[in-house]
Amino acid sequence: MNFPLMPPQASEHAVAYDALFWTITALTVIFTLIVGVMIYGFAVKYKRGSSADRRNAQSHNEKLEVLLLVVPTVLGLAIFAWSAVNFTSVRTPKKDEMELFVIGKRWMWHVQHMNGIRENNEMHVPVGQPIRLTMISQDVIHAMYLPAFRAQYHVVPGRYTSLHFTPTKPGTYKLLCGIHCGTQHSEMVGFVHVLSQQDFDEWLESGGNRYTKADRSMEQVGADLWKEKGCGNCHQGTDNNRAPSLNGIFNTQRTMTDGSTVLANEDYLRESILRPWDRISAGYENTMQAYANSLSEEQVLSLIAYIKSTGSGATPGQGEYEQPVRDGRALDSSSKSTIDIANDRASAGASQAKELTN
Amino acid sequence: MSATVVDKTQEEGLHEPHPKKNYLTADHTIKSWLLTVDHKRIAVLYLISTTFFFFLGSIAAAFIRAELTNPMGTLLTSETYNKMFSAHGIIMVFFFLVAVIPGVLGNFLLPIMVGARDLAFPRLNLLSWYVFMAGGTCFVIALMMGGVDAGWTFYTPLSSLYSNTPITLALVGVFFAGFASIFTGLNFIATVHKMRAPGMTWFRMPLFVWGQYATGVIMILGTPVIAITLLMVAIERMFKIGIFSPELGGDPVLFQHLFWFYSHPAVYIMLLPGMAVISELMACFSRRPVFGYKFVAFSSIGIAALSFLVWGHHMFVSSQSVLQGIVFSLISFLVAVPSAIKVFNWALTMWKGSVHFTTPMIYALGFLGLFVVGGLTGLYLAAIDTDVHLTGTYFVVAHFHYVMVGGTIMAFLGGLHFWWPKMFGRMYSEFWGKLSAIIVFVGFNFTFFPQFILGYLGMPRRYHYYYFAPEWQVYHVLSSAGSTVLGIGFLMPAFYLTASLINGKRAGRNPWGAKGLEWEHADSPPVTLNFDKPVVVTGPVYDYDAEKDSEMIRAGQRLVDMVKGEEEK
Amino acid sequence: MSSHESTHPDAPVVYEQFEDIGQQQETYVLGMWSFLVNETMFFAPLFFVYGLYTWKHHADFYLAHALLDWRIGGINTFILLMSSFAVALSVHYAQKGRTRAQLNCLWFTIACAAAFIWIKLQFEWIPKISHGVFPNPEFIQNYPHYAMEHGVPAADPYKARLYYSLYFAITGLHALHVAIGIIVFLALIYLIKKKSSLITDYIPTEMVGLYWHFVDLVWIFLYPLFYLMPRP
Amino acid sequence: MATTHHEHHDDHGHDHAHHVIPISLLMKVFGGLIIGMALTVYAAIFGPKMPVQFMWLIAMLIAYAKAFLVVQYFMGVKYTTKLVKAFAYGGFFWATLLLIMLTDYGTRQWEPVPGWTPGEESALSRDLEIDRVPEDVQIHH
Repeated sequence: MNFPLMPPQASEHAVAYDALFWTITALTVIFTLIVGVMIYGFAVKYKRGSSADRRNAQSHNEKLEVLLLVVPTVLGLAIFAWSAVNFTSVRTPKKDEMELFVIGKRWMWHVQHMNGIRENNEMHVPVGQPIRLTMISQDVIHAMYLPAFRAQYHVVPGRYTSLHFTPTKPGTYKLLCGIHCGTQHSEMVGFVHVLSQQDFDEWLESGGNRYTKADRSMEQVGADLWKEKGCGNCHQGTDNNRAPSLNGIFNTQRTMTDGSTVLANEDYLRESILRPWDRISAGYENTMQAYANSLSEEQVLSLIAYIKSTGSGATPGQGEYEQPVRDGRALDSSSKSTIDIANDRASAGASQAKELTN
Repeated sequence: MSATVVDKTQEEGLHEPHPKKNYLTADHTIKSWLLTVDHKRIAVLYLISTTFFFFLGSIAAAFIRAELTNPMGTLLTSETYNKMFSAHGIIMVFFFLVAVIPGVLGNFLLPIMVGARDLAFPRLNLLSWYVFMAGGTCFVIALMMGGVDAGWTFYTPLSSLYSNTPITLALVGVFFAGFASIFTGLNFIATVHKMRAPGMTWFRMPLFVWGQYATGVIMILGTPVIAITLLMVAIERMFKIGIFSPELGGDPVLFQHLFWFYSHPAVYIMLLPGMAVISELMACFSRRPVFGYKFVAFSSIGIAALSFLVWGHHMFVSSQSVLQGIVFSLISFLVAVPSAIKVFNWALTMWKGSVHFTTPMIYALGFLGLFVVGGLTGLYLAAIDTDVHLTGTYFVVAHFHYVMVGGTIMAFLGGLHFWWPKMFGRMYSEFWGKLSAIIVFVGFNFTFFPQFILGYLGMPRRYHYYYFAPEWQVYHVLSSAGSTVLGIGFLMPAFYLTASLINGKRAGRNPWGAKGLEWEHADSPPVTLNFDKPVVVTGPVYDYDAEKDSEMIRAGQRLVDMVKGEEEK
Repeated sequence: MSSHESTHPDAPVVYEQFEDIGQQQETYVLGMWSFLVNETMFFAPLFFVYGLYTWKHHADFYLAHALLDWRIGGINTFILLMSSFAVALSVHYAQKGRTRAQLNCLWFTIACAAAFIWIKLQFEWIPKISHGVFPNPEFIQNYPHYAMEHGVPAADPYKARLYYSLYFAITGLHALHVAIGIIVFLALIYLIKKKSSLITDYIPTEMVGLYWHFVDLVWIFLYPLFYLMPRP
Repeated sequence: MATTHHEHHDDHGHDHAHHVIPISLLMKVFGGLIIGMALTVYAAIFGPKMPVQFMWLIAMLIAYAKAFLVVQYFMGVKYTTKLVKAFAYGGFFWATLLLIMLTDYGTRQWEPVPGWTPGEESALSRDLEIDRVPEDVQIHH
């Protein structure tokens, strides 16, 4: 029988994390010892009836109290600063991240690679490669918890959250759900396989193993879906009267009917697919069908992957996407008051929602 | 506390051949108990009901520990297991910890300590107990209907849309319990402000009163927030209105904000009264005034105020904004400072004192040890980075058990043993008392220390199985074994304290030689209106003399004789 | 509960836990204020949630609010202000010992409170609820029809449902307070008429008055927030 | 809070709790409340069109003024002890603590959620990133 004391240290952050962790542990031990020695010493020395000197006993000492005020504050602030720096760095995306999509559902983890490989409760990643998980939940709140990487973040329904880590050691590590999500919460577990780059490439080549075999990449799935749902009927190569083109729309600033601007990120694209009337690009009517009940989170992610594949505002050279001002019904919102625009789209949204629920 | 003796006859009352009527013997009918407005009787009612809930919650805990000895968890189904930990959490937090010290010791002692005949609003106090029982009944009915499985935190949308258990009823139960706590807090605040005896200035109040006052402030400022939040969840369950559910248009993180806005201060509703008890115990059994009285008193108020500004540290990884997480982390470190001040001042109270190792003192020393560990492990969870890995694991479980059990329950048991002779007029067996205190301390550490390691290794809380990590079993077995010892330690007082009611030695007015209005001016047990004559306070609080005390003991006097000498004087 | 200073039949009762009438009165006032602090914290999260979602979905909330008539809300505001004034008067008369005038003011307050609830039910809640426009799953279908019938543009029904959830929750809780107020006022009048030993000075009237003013305060904020939302 | 022994007894002696507010003052306050109500309605329905934040500000300021009148005179806080004043206004103050939650909703987009370009050094520098959109790209506000 052995007594493990540390989880494996398998990411860049784990090393920085453990340095802080053991520093606080040292502080804890020191302070516990100080208080322990004080208690033990006083209790023994001043046991009732002992002959210890009890004269000139003080019952308060302002200088000492100020010391007690200052020392913990300073130590606390030092630890705070250290941990805040650590945390900010771990929440900051690295350059050249490999993006994986994660969908949490009761009670399993669904992981999807860009090339279309799908895994359940398993995740294969190459060593030394910064990873970004883009996560969303289909039902309740879950938490992606990777103890070996000292990484954890909640997976919330309704919006995307992200988790960043860089695995440093090949091996197999636990992948857990960190927040109570119902009956089989404790079975929502799996493994992260950190492979060497060569093994990972082979694994990719083979299209994954067993049930994870991929025939099409996410973009291809998205493209098929695009065709199947007839998105291209309206969203054509260039902007037309019915709809804007989505080529290279990702990560660009969009102007809405009410004059506000919005960054076309994953959250916005998801919202526009599921409930298009919510925020409409300036110059367009609310005519798009809502897909709130007809697309799964996976399908939405594939569509977004497809839209991303057509270019992105953040990619150098492709960032000059400009939202055109079209004749007639321009972005000039002064002709119509914002509330009138809100009126238009809201009533359209209402009638669509009615269809949706019928 | 030295105070002018207004009337000597009350001293003589002790030695009358026929003891005069006290609050217990004033009337014997059941009706006189159920319709009583005497704060002392209500305290006894609270003692009985919270003890019941404690054992109910402990049974659930026993099932959890038994289940976790095996990675495959063969005893219960996952569904039952989830209901067990939910029941354990909800009962222990809302029906035991929040109510126990204010309800039992606070109700009994606060008016006596400030020299009042009763709390400011006695009927509201009775109502508080009834509302508490109504809430408890709702929850017990929810248990009988199968129990709830959303954990005590009731995170949406699991609790509002997905769970198929009688959560609405449980929420209503907690809602009622919240009102019981509001009424208690209201009573304490009005009593401390307006009912103090002549001469009882703020800085002559025992620190117990300061602690209860700070608790009362949190109760009226925080509890309504959780009450209305849980009500919103209940309405959301019934009508599907969608304030907290994303698929209905709401934001689940908003629930966590509102929940922790109360539930972090609630930690201090549970802990501050415990700290208040410890101040009394340390002073009495060191025969010294509490070191740095004013700093300890103001640290209670400081904790109460700061506790409202740190709720976000429960939500570092909940997708709240990074900026807010960092700000909350900063403030969380500040709230550690008043706690540190208290711990050092308690330890310094023994300095040049005359330390008596009685049962309550052993509990108090146990409290100090456990609270130091509990408090310091809070640093890991306040630091935003270390929290990421540890949040939602057994590290958190161990941390808050060190604070809640090691803090609140140790303090409650210490206080109960200290004031037991005052409450019921009987002494318990000192041998069994000390034994149980030591068993609780040892059992507690065996139960919860391994859980720190488990948490660091990555064992998430609320997990029924851990078949994927058999290497964790050794710590779980240790923990379960420790919990057996702990359970025995908790059961023992139930027996010997009950036995003391029947065959315990009669306690005099002041068996510990303690200072304070309740020891010097009230009988054991006190009469219905606490004092025979109004008291006027003239001296400082904690007017102990350690040197004299030690000299007398060196001269061969035993505590009992000293006390008798004091009384006959 | 017995009194220990009942020397004079009309003298105020001092309960046994108090030293004198002054201490008792001050304690009651402080207790009532503590209760009102608690009530403030009770309403605060609801206001906060409403404010947060108004901030996020202002345009839709604006459209959704068109189904509320600011005139009806205004009449109700006026009624509540009058009742608050009447309660202040009744405390005034109670202090002067003019019981008849005090009772008249209290009856007037009850009439106002009842009128408030009646208007709320008759013109706002019952029409909406009978058309299924209250937060339930069918709201999504019912709401656009109802808005069309009333000739107002319909907001995004999902957000309108959020708006009406909050509307019913907050005004419902407020109306519950009004209803409790009526019961308390009736009890107060009954005890005064019975010359109960519970009520021998003006303090009980002032306590109930403080509660009623608080109910009024909540409405002072509810009215502009719900009925007079500015155009985005 | 630090009421000393003496103040405590002064509390008992004072007659402030018995202060009778004259009817004329009550009527003035009532008039003020009605005017306040009329102003709110005017500003919201008939008044000149103003930016929406300004409209909210006006509505809330009037509401606070009305609330102040009610608390001060109808509830008689003006004539009570400091302690009661502290309770009366402290409650309102404490309720505003909930507004801290708005920080979360206001700064959540600073989080490096997907869609943001990778930040240079810290998670908080993303705002600058947006400012760095090339100038020839026309953004309509």
